[in-house]
Amino acid sequence: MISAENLPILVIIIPLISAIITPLVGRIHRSIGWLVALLATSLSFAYSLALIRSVMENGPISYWLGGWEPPWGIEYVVTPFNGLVLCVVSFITIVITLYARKSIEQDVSESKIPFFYSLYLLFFTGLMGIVITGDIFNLYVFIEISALSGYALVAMGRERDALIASYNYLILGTIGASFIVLGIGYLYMVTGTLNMADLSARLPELYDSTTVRSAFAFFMVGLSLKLALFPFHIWLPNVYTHSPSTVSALMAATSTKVSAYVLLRLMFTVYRPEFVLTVVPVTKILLVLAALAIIIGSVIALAQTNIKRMLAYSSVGQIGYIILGASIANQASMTGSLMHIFNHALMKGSLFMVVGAMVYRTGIVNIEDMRGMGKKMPFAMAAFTIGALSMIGFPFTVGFVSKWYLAVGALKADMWYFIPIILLSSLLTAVYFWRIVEAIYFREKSEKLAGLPSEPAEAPFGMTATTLFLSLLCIVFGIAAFIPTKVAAAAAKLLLGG
Amino acid sequence: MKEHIVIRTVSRLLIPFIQLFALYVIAHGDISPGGGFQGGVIIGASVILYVISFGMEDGRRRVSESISDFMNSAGVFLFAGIGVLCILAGGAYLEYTAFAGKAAHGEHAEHALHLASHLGIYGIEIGVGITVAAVMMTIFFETARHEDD
Amino acid sequence: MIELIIGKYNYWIYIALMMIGFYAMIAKENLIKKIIGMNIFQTAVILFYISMSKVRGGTAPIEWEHAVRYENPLPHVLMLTAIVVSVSTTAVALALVIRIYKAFGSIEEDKILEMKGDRTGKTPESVL
Amino acid sequence: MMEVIYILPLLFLVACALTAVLMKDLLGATIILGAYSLIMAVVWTMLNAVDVAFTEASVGAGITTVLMVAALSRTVRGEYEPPHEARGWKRKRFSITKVSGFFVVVLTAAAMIYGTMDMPDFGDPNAPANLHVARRYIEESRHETGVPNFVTAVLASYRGYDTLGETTVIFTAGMSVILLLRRIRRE
Repeated sequence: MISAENLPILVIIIPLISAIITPLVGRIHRSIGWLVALLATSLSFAYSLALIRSVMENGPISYWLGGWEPPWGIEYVVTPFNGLVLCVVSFITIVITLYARKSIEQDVSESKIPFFYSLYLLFFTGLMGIVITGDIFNLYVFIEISALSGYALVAMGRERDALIASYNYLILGTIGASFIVLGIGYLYMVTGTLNMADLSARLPELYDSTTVRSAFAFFMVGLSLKLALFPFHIWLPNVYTHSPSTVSALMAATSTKVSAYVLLRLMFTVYRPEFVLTVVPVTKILLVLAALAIIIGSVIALAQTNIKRMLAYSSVGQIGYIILGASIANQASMTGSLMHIFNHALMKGSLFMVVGAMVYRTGIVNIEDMRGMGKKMPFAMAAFTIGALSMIGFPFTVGFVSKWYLAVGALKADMWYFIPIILLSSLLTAVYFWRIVEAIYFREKSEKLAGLPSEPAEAPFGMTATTLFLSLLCIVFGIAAFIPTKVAAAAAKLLLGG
Repeated sequence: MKEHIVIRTVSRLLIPFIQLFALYVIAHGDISPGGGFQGGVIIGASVILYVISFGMEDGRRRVSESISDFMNSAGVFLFAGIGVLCILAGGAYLEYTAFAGKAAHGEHAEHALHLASHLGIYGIEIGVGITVAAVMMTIFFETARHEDD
Repeated sequence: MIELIIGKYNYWIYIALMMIGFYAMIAKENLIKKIIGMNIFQTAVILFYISMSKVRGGTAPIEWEHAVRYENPLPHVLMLTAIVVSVSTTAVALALVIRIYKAFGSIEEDKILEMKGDRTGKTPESVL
Repeated sequence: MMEVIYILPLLFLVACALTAVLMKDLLGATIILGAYSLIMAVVWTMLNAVDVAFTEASVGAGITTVLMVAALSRTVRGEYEPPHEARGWKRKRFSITKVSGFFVVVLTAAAMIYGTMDMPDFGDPNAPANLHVARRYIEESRHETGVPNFVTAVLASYRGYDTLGETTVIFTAGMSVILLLRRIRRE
């Protein structure tokens, strides 16, 4: 019967089967697609929690698909590292699903809602599959599942620019994925295996091979494209700006995080830390790119007039933080980097959800038009303020925790020069968020807002409640930081090789 | 393309054979090149040929939207479902030999295991075939120009 | 030197093909041309995998009593998946191009970029 | 000898790819792309990758071409050519994309050629790729799965889960196309 040892596959297969049946059962009533999505993501989250508990108590889990022993068959592996990511992704997706219902009914025409939720679940399945797999080609297959469904989801945006954003995302995404599959081919060619653990055992003696080195370069380029690491970020602002609000929130909170996870997984567990640190000092390049991403992302965000685009550029900067921590590569910085995957998902998720609620009710996306919004949508704007404080890195918010770990890590590695960069970027973040917070609370109503009825009008309960919930979590985990920190520290230790 | 009698006659003659070949390809995937995917593509292609020679309206009358939508899901569902059945039979996901049950340890153990494995492989090949055929049709129906375009 | 060429030329052809496709994907303005490039790019990767599976004196990987050696079946399996991915991506890309043409009236990237941000045209499905 | 016969279709492939990319008439380019796929299938047959060749012939040369033609019939057939009197800045923009694209391509090609240096030679039976996992598939799969076609054995049994993923990719494409293109019925 279905027992505990089948948990790893259930995490993936439940949303997959739900995605398959959604187009059929979704026709009965327009809410059924949503209900199925909610149920599937909730079950997936529950199983992920069970998995991580078991991993923290009994050590890593390996699941053999088809009963074939790896490396002959495909293997699923759960460690504290990917267990954490599984939980984060599935948790955020539940919250966004709860949020999605009304927003999607407005954005997508009724006959297509079942197909939308089917793709939504496929996107989720793809992300979870990427995280849990221990086989490098299986990784590619799931990357493609999430990417393909992502393209269609993005194209559902309200304006026609969404189509062009989606098309460019498709072209760049395909280039990225092709580089990844090429890297896989190069590795297979010299090792004869596709299993990640087996690869990591066979690679060290081949570190001098040009094939192994260029495979690494392909992985870096391919994943940087998927991850939107500066200077490969060009697709990201358009995609985040023009997608439907729900999709922006989902992508900002999950998909780049998962790509960051894959990058770390490849850098530190397929290749070993000594490869990226000493044999080919790629972390030095990544440090520079990360620093550039942090500064340039913040500066460009400062110049934006569209709130979604501003948040998108801010994401480019935040991705820089994740990579920065990983490339400093000591215990503290790696913990900070992993924490930031979790924390940024919370913060950016809630901020995009606020924007979605605002768009739902008023259609406003320009920062200029947000003046006086605090009176119109008090709860949503409170959530925005919390998210903004957290982005800045205010104490008692999650943003502070990860930045603290990053700074400690930089100091311990004698890389003090990153401290001013972190501070400068926090300052810039404070500037571009504070001008909005000031506008929404302390300014006269904009013309556009004045044209609407003046009494407070929040978005529907489901949207407002989930948004507030997520932003409150930014504070809860900012104060009770020890819960995620414990897992992140265990994961960081694992990544750095014991 | 209302007057193209040659095209219509030829495709009317060809389509049954194409589909028969497709079924052959699916059924013989284990001993010769081909399998569910290739067979499914050929079935899809036969429907596309029909639509090209007889027009969209006629094609949709043969394979209606609800049928192709149902088949899209049915194939993958069959595939994923076989995996779940393997779990229920006590094996890992997609471990077909779990179907052999107690026979796996009897005197004809190898035979039973091969039978179970064949059963699973045929099942998933058919699943792949259904989905691929249906999706190929769906994509063509949606992509091609409609009469009123 | 000759040995190097004999041993590797197959890989270099795949690199040439791949670069032709890659160039079309990043430098062409026409959206359909980009898709053509994408197809060439992806098949080139597949050619690379298939070349890797070749074994001198091998026969097709189907059990045969007279066979001495077989080709490596694993890259074949992987590349079946890659072909599927390639056709799926093409289908989605073409669907997007059709929608873009309906919404912008052009499939030239530079012309569309000029129209970008112009909010008069609504996309949406009403034009389908 | 084999090598000489084998290099001809490869060169032909390069010619087809170049033509498909350079040709202004999109319909023509699409047909050339179909020919390219078919030759590719021939090359793969020569390399004994029969399953892959079969798939490429039906998918690459067949379905992809049909879909491209269908899409062309709903858009435009020709690639846009800038008129001679086009303004200077515009021509410049054109060339900037092209030149930078060219540099990126050359750089990538260099990285790839660098990577081929330590690769095992083409057709080497003792290449690592043919030894570790693949050897077991060839030696044991008949016994373990009862299927004589090794490709099917690996595809459906050892790596059956990848095939589920592959079918899901196709399903995803179907759903995406429906979401993008299906007309909304108005009652």
